[in-house]
Amino acid sequence: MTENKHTALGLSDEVVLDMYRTMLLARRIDERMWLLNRAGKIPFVISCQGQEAAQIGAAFALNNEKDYVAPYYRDMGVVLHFGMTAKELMLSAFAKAEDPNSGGRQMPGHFGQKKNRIITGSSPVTTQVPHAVGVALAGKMQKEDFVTFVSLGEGSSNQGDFHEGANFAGVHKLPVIIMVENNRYAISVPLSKQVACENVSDRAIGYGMPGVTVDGNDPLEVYKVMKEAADRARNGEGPSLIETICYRLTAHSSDDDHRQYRTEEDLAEGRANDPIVRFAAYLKDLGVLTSEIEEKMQEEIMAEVDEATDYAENAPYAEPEHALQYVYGNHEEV
Amino acid sequence: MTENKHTALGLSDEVVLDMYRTMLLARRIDERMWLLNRAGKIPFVISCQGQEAAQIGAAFALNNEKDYVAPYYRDMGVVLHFGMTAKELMLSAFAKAEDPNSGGRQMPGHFGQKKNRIITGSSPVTTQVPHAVGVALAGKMQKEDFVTFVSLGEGSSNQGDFHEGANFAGVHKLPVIIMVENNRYAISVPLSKQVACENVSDRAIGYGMPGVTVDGNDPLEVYKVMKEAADRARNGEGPSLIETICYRLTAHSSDDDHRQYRTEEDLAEGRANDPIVRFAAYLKDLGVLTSEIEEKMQEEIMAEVDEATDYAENAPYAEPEHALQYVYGNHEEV
Amino acid sequence: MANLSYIDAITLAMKEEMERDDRVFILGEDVGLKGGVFKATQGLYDEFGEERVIDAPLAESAIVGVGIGAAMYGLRPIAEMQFADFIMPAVNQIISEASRIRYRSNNDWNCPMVIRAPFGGGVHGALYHSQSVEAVFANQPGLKIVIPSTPYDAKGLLKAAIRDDDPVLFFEHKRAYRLIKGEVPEEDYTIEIGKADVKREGEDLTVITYGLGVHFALQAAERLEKDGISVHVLDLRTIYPLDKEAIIEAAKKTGKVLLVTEDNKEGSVMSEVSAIIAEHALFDLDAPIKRLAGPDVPAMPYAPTMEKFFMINPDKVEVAMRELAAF
Amino acid sequence: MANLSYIDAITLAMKEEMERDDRVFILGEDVGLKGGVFKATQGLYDEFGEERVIDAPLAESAIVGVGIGAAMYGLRPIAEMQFADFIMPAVNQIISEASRIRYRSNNDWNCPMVIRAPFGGGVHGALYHSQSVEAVFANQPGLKIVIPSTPYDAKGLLKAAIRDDDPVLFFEHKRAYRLIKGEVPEEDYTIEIGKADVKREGEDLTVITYGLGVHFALQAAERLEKDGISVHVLDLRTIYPLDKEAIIEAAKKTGKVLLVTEDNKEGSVMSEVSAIIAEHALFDLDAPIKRLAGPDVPAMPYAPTMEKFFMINPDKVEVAMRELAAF
Ligand SMILES: Cc1ncc(C[n+]2csc(CCOP(=O)(O)OP(=O)(O)O)c2C)c(N)n1
Ligand SMILES: Cc1ncc(C[n+]2csc(CCOP(=O)(O)OP(=O)(O)O)c2C)c(N)n1
Ligand SMILES: [Mg+2]
Ligand SMILES: [Mg+2]
Repeated sequence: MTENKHTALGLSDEVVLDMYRTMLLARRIDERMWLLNRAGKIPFVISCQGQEAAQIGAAFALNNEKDYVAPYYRDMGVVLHFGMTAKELMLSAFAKAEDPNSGGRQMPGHFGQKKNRIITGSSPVTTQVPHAVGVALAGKMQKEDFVTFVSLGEGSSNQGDFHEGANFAGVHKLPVIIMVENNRYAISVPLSKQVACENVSDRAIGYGMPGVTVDGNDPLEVYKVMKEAADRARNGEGPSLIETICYRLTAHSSDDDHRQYRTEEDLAEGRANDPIVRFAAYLKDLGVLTSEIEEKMQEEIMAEVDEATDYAENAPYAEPEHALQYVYGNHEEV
Repeated sequence: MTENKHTALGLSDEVVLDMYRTMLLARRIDERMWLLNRAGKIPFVISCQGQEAAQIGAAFALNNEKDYVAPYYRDMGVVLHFGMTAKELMLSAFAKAEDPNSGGRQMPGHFGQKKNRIITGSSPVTTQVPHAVGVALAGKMQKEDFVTFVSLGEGSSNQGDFHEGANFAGVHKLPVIIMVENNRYAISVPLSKQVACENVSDRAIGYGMPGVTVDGNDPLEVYKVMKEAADRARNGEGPSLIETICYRLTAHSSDDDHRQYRTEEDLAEGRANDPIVRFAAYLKDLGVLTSEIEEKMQEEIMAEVDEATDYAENAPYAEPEHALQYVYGNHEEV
Repeated sequence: MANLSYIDAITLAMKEEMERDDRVFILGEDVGLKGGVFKATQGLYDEFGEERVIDAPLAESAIVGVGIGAAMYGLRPIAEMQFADFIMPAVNQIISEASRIRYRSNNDWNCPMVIRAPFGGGVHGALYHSQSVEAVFANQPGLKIVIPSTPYDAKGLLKAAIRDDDPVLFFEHKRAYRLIKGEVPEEDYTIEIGKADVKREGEDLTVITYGLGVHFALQAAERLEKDGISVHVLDLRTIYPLDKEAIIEAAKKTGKVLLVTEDNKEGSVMSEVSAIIAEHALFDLDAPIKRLAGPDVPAMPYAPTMEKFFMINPDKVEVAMRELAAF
Repeated sequence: MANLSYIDAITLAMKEEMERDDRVFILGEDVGLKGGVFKATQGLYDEFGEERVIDAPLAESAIVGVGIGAAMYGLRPIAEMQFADFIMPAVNQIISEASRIRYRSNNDWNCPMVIRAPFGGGVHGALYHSQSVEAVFANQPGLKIVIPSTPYDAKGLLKAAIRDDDPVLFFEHKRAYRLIKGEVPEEDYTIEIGKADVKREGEDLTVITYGLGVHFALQAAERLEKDGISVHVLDLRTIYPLDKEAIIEAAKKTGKVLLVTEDNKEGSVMSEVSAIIAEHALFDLDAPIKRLAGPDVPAMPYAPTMEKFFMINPDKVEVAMRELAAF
């Protein structure tokens, strides 16, 4: 018999269904983007597929009305829970003027939405780590009690900014949670060529913070350690490093073909551990997710994705001259 | 009774006397430079004082006819053992044309001498870590069996280049030894504001390499762990991180006054642990260093320092137009 | 009015802004207890405490990156780079991040941050404590780069930089710190970023420069005056984005232009100044646009012979002025 | 002679140099098994093995820094930056280290290293996969910066860069990779770094440019030819240090100069070209020195409307040429 893990974590059936729904929504939006890309309608996709459990487990452990997040490009799950809508994500995929992330200036996956405290991100990996630390520093200085969350890939944890940011957070005991979504690849480069440590979380001790590695395919496992980290952070006990082990179910991006460098075995292993399938099975075993609920959920989500797609596809691009706007605060109108 | 530690390490009385002599020579050159600076004869000094045991323990564990070193600015002990002379160091202090490090282009402490495999260094801290890793990579590719040594301060271990370089060395299992000379201060900033880990060597596990912290006031302790690291490196077992705990006996440099930020207690503790005094006591207790030997040594060293000073003081500067030389390999003569 | 040194004007600007606005704070290496290696933050640690004058770990990318985060949140960090030479590890954070935050977020986020750094040579600082690094950044829209020449300008411009809603690089000539003194009003004032300033009116030739070069040009101009040659001196003050109107006007005024920088010649900020003139005032020129700059070698050496060879000084400026005047 | 694409010429240059000299090796992100995200190193991993085509950890400062170490030892690394935009974390290693190693050691050490990076826009790459970054580095003596426009130049210049005893930044326009094809001889050849190349002889006006701009200029020139306007096109090829003689000669030849770059206008490499002309050929000019460049915004946006607005293209070059011709 399946053990009920979520009640022990203080999560109601309603909340875990919401977690599942958000995971599913992320997956469906992502899948749609691939279709649109293959149909030549959007130039680029970069996926959350396979990492939804880590993202949702993490996001739900935070306070999405108060905390700050500095997500990385795969974190569709995180930004959905923090208030970005399917429509907004599609506007970004289509690079339309209304895209709240960048007004169509950045590629999809470059999240940012001030009203939801989603810190604007860029392409150079890992620069967001010091930013999150800075937001946490500001919060501490202003005596606010929010937590700042930042995520990145395991390959990106080799950038100097990871080290410098984590160290600053450790020295100043800042309320930051650094989550490494370890999907075993950095584009084509396998983990064994990226790091020599057993776990990326082994790096935590070097910054005087707790480090833990969890199964990133289980949202409840991730929730648990994230919640502990968030509690520590809010209690003034400083930062944490969390590593979630997961699989990248798609190619790195729509420009990549991962069959060039991954074995069929490896890919099959990933599919066998699909976090959405696993979480659905868990919820069904417990009777929390019934066929009825699931069907309705799927329908609603498909309707939401359809509507978002239609809206975004038909929305206008920014005017060409809009490219001149917002270089500086006191910009001249053109 | 004092225990003979060096014989157990395979070090003859002759070798330990040579170690002592080199420590003393470094100290005397350094002291002379301060005098010259205070007399207005040289614009700048940065000291090895307090770190001679770490440097000499390390350098003697290497093969100074084969290994490469990428020292940092305090490493006078290291470069002396690797073949740089008192005269050459003084030429550098006086910025004279004959200075083998830079022809008077760089400040003293910016070591470099190709014939002795001392890799040219700069002022921005920690850049030498990836360089040393690159030299080690080259050696491995060329199937050479030399080891590459690189050192830096504990403050400098917070730079991104430390992380990136160490990680590269770990992944490629390169014969590099990274030594952090932890003197508890980065200019005025104490260790507690630089790192949050207990030991800087705690960072080693994050790079899949052994990390060890030793008493940097004892050249034999340092020799021991360095020798083990060098043996591992030569055996293809990869890199090591060694942290030597020591004191900075002088101000950061001739431009600094450390009484502004250090207590008298702290300074006294440093003096009480002076590695030269300690090593002399050890050698005397064992009868290896007699008053006779010591007197002669002191005399010889003073003569060497005097001669080096005189020579360097009287040596010519480079011609003004020499500033135009060596921007590129196929430089035009002016 | 008080007679202040250039560095005291800078310290005072920070002090006043920190008193005025509790969102302003400082982070950098040795800025706290020690008061900075040049003493630019002296007294501020005592007044504002270690929470607002933060001795950061030795890591420039984090100093800037953490500052960016705090600025995005809404604070107003002043990050000190101990020497401009050591800004290089932070280039990614400055160029890829700070300068693009407003633009990339379509005006949703912004980054009100100042990065201060002492630059320049003539202090026996050798290759890595003497450099002019402004040209590396003077091609990045979204950034502003300020280099004041006088205590008055330093204070007014630094205050404006701290109040600016966008990132400002603020480079201070380290030899000016104690060498240059001047009158500074007691009242609060700011100087608009982006505006050049005529430091001397003249008719026969125009010198355009910034930083210490302004003082060299003024000294040389006095010498030429004795021979009846009247020199116009324009101080750029903001070297990115440039004050095009002021440059064009100054060039047109005399028709003979000398551009002076301590940086290496090729690819310096003065190249852009020249290009602006050649694009907009070509037919007003009576002589080629002349540049006086450091030689194209990596940086100035330590040995006094070679350092002197590299550095510009009033004599070199004078010679260049006389050549141009005689053209 | 074979007809090769720009990227194939680059791959071939590396392959031949690796066969010729076993000190040559490659390191970068995804350069091994995957053959690079643009496939520039395709086939080399199979031929030379993982020891000479190294998939490095994702850390540009280490890729460059480790390369510098290997180069100082005497090997000849070719470091690939996956996109030029991602060279920024390595700026300290490039500027403070690679470019100064020979100078600071008084010629004792040197750094024979190539850093390759795809740059440029028009590929829906948005802000961070489209940038021109050359201006950041085009003011650092000790560095050489090469930007080839044709497969022939790419191969000859890359071979010269690999054999060079000093560090060379080698920027490849990513849109040229498959778009531009051309004849490449079978025999081994190199092209001297530091020399510009006349890509078209003309009498009425001179266009000076590099990279993809060369092709835009040549296309526009053909259109003008139909109207009897003869355009001279100089391809800089090495954009630092510049080929001053060639620039001055090209400017003097027609007296009308248009400078074209895809980079932002203010502070681009073209500013220096303009300054050289204004300093050495002023009285040979019949028109102001005109510049056509990207607008001064951080980088080109993703949306096709705004990307197109930013990018230069043959039409924009044509318009600028006609304006200048009519002056
Ligand atoms: C500084 C920098 N270098 C290179 C790249 C190109 N790049 C984009 S994603 C990526 C791999 C990232 O791998 P990882 O951190 O493991 O994250 P994942 O994509 O696997 O989630 C690379 C090399 C980049 N964006 N930034
Ligand atoms: C990148 C960089 N930033 C700042 C400096 C200025 N600086 C020189 S030494 C130093 C402190 C170094 O401390 P540590 O690494 O502990 O070495 P120590 O001097 O104590 O031996 C600083 C901040 C520098 N040289 N390089
Ligand atoms: Mg990954
Ligand atoms: Mg120290």
